[in-house]
Amino acid sequence: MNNRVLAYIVVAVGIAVFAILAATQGFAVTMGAFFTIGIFSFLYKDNPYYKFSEAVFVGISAGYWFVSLFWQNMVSKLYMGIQAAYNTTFVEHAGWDDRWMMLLGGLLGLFMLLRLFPKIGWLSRWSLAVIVGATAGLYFINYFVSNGIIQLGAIIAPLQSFTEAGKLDWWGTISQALLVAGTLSGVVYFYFSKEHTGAFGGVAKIGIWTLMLTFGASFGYTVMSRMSLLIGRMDYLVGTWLGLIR
Amino acid sequence: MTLIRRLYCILCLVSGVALLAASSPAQEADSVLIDTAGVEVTPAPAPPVNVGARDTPSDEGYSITVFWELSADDRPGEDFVTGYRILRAETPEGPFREVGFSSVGATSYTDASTEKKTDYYYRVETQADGASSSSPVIGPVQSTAQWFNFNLLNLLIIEGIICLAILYFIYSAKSGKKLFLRKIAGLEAVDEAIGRATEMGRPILFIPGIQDMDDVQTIAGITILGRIAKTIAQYDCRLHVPVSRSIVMTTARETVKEAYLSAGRPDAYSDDFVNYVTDEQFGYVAAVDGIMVREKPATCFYLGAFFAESLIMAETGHSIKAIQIAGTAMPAQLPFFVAACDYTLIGEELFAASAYLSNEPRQLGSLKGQDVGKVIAMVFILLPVIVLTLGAIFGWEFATRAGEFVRDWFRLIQM
Amino acid sequence: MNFWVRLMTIDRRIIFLFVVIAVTIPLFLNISQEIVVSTEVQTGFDAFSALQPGARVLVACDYDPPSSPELQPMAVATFRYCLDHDLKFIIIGLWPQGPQQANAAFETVLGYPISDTITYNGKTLIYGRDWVNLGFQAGNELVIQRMGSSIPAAFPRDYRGTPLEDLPLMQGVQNFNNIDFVMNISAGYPGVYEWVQFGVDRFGVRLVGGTTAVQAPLIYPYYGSGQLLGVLGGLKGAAEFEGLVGVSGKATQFMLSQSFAHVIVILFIIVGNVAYFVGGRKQKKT
Amino acid sequence: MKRQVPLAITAVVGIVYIFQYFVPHEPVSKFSDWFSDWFAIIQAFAIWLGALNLMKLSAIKVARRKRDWIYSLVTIISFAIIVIVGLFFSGGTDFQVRGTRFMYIYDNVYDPLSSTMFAILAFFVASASYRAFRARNKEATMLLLAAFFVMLGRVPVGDMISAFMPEGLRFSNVADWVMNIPNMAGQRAIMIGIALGIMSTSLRIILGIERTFVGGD
Repeated sequence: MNNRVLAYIVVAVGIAVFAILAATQGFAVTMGAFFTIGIFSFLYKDNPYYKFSEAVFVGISAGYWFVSLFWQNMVSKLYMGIQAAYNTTFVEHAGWDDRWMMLLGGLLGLFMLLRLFPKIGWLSRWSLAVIVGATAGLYFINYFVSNGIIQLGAIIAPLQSFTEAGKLDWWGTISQALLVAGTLSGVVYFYFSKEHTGAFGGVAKIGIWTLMLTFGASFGYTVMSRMSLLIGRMDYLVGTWLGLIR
Repeated sequence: MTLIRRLYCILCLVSGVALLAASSPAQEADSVLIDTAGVEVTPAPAPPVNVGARDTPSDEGYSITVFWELSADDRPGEDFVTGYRILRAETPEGPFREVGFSSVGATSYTDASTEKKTDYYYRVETQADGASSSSPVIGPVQSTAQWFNFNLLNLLIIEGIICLAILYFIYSAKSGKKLFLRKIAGLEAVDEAIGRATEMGRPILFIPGIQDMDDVQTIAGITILGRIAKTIAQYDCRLHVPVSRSIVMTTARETVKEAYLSAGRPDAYSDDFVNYVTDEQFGYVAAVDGIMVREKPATCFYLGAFFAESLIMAETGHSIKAIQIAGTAMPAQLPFFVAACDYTLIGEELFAASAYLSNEPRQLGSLKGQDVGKVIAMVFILLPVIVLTLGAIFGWEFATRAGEFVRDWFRLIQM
Repeated sequence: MNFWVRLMTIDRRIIFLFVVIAVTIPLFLNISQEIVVSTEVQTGFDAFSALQPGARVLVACDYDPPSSPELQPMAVATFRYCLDHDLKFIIIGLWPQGPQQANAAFETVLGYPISDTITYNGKTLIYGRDWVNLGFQAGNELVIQRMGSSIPAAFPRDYRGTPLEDLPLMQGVQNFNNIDFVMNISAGYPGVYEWVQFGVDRFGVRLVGGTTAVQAPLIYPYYGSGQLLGVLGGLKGAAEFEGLVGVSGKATQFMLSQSFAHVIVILFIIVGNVAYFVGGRKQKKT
Repeated sequence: MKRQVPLAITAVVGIVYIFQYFVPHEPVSKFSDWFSDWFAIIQAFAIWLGALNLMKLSAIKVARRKRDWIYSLVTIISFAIIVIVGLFFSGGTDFQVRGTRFMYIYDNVYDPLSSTMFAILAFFVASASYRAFRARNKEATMLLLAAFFVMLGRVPVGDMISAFMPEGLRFSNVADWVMNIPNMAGQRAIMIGIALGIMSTSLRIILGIERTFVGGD
């Protein structure tokens, strides 16, 4: 009973506060702040305020994508594309237009929708097959080129580096050597068909250390990034909404 | 200016005029002007010689390469010549308009603004401050497309070798050859994790990343889901797969359904195992967090392409004391999975997982093939580095050249 | 239960509270601190400043509001620089919100809403002649690939539907050969990664990447291998860039909060470890 | 039939898309463009399935008055609102131009929500570093050290407190070194591994050895 009363009071007070702020600070920004705090409240614990914000978020964002995909892909790409192709071929008699290929996309898309009809739903597998096949084919080359080959090419360099004075730069040389060693041992760590024991295991060990240093570096950067976002949010609450900064 | 230089310039000038006489009348006019103006004004530089143009090889057919030999006045250390203008027209008579400019010492230019099946005529002008002189008009040239890009031959070879290695081991494995594979901790733990969920009577949460099916990591995640779902079906435990892409939802359902079928439990399958939430990264995470704190899954799998949400999930998962097995090829997210999850599949291990879990010879064979790829990679790193280093230490020309050849082999990848 | 053990199993909400304080207080303070410019930002800026007036800069904004605290300052500084040095810029986005973010950044520089003709430091700029916004194009990296063969094919119209041929700035822009410089500001996929893979590797664009700090370590290898001319990593990179461009924007202003936040996280790690070792040993005894 | 055809399609499409990279001649050179179009279109169709699924589950919750059904109702309503506004009251294809009702919702609801969800990370980063980043063993210690230097080296305060040290040992320089040597080595190792992993995964898929996604093995 008491809890219920308390809950009502809390809600009432909350509404009052937001109402006042909406009047003073503007409705739009207050609405933004309302949801901002709603999400933050999850940090304390799962609660109705968060559940509400979450529900709104899911609905709004799903709808957002639904609308975007409809106008951008369904209308602008497919419908307008076919229309343009029709013009070139049948109105201007300019022959084939690549945009006719969109029809194939439309067909594959329809196959997807056929899942709604269990009898012929298996046709959707054909669309999936195209997607998966094309993705496999594209990645097969592209990732390997940018992340395999070119990285290999970048490592290949003489170990020793020189200072402007032309003297041997010991530190630079050592670093370069470490770079090569680290990369190689890292690759060794991923080696599947040999137990990580003996000398081989030792190299693999160095490999995992290198990876750990890498992860550490990423972590450091990520902390930086995440904190920036929080700063941005706080700036929104304290500055943009409540106007407390300057 | 020395007398010789002066005479030389006049000579060039005359020859230039002679050449121009053959080419466009307009050019003749201004060169004559220079001529009458005589040696008082800046003398015209010698035109480039042996100018030629041909269709650029290995391309889509929208470019022509113009090449020439340096103007006699374009000598290192002299700043008399400022560069070369490349002019193009569709008839020998012109009008010629500039399509590009090459700096001093350059002997070719690729005009990447041509149309197919059109005749083009080029001439190249040597530029000197205030004066210029043109080569004769050359052409007609057409740009055409080729059926193979020879710049990528090396790529084709390297990929070919690795593929053959993988194929070889796939088929040797098929023929029953035993293959050793080291243990991968994260995958050893899968059964235990599922068992735990069964004992506790809590669901298992599987997140196949937040990318769509056009990302190979998602495909890898889904294939693993297929393996895991089979075990889950046998243990008869609850599976929940919230996804953030409709196509992934479709694929995941197909996969899980088949898994239950092959586990002999088609009756136990329901489409509700897999449900779509929203495409929006953080809307999705908000929902998944909600699911975690309310359904309290005993085991969470995060296998696929992850971004910022990785840590939100991993930390929430930890706060509900779930066993967490993660895997991704997103280096930025690995540290958090490594720190917050019980087991993490790092990069390549994610792609190996499905093969590893399948325990099917051909799949395992492909892993062996990958290892061959690694050996090749290591050799290709180590040898050239050593060679180059020695070359640099002892000043061995051939060593340096050999090393650089290999390096350029890797660098020479562009369209 | 002993103090260290309790410290080890501290309720994380207390940690959260510390974070809020560490981040919020500095927003009110006004302490200026010297910002050291790192090489990757410097080289990036050098590549930028090597451009002649009138050069065509492609500004690819691949991010949305959630990441704008880190990236918006970069966009602002970029546009400021372009305007100051009479560089023509072409805005595109592989993220739906990218082009709007760009417009917002542009307006921050101007201080008033954009119109077709704007004046900046006495200069008059005309939309279509001095800058264009080609808007968003779906298709991720494949859009970049298509731009390599034909930019008009990838972006037939600008963000308000004007055909490209009606935009003077886009005259004679066939593909990347006609673009002098690409500034990519990205929050993830598609982003710098894809620009390197397709733009640089396949079409040799001159690229500087501004990214969230998370992405930065990933793209360092590309900087090392010369595929990238420069890297602006997160708020710090943005602040350094602001310094070089000569603006004191949000990034510079937020640096103090940033420092505090890092310090507190490091303190957490240290305290956590101390508690772990001291408390850990005690635990075994009891 | 239902199984063989998809496998065949995958194989053919896959091989075609491997080779299109090497063929500059049209129409092959256009294949990847086409695929991007197709995929975009398929997405546009597929999201109907997703949306229907979301609505169905929410509706069931509401109908059966399951726990927290009220929130499912909220989801349905907010979805309906933005879809109606976006489809009918926001100027058709330029629904994303500033000032439309759609963008109003975007700016004042969607954006704050996602930005905040994103900002929540800051807290989890903090708690994770407190809880998980402990020098349990050599590996963890390595990770800690790298993180420590990068974090300090990337903010001005780092240079302030290390100002007394020789130039080379200032935190920012140490951080640079960590980024350029160990980090880069690790990144490269990971990339090379992934590249190989992707190659053999793609190969397995194209050969039809990996077929879980079209059902069964």
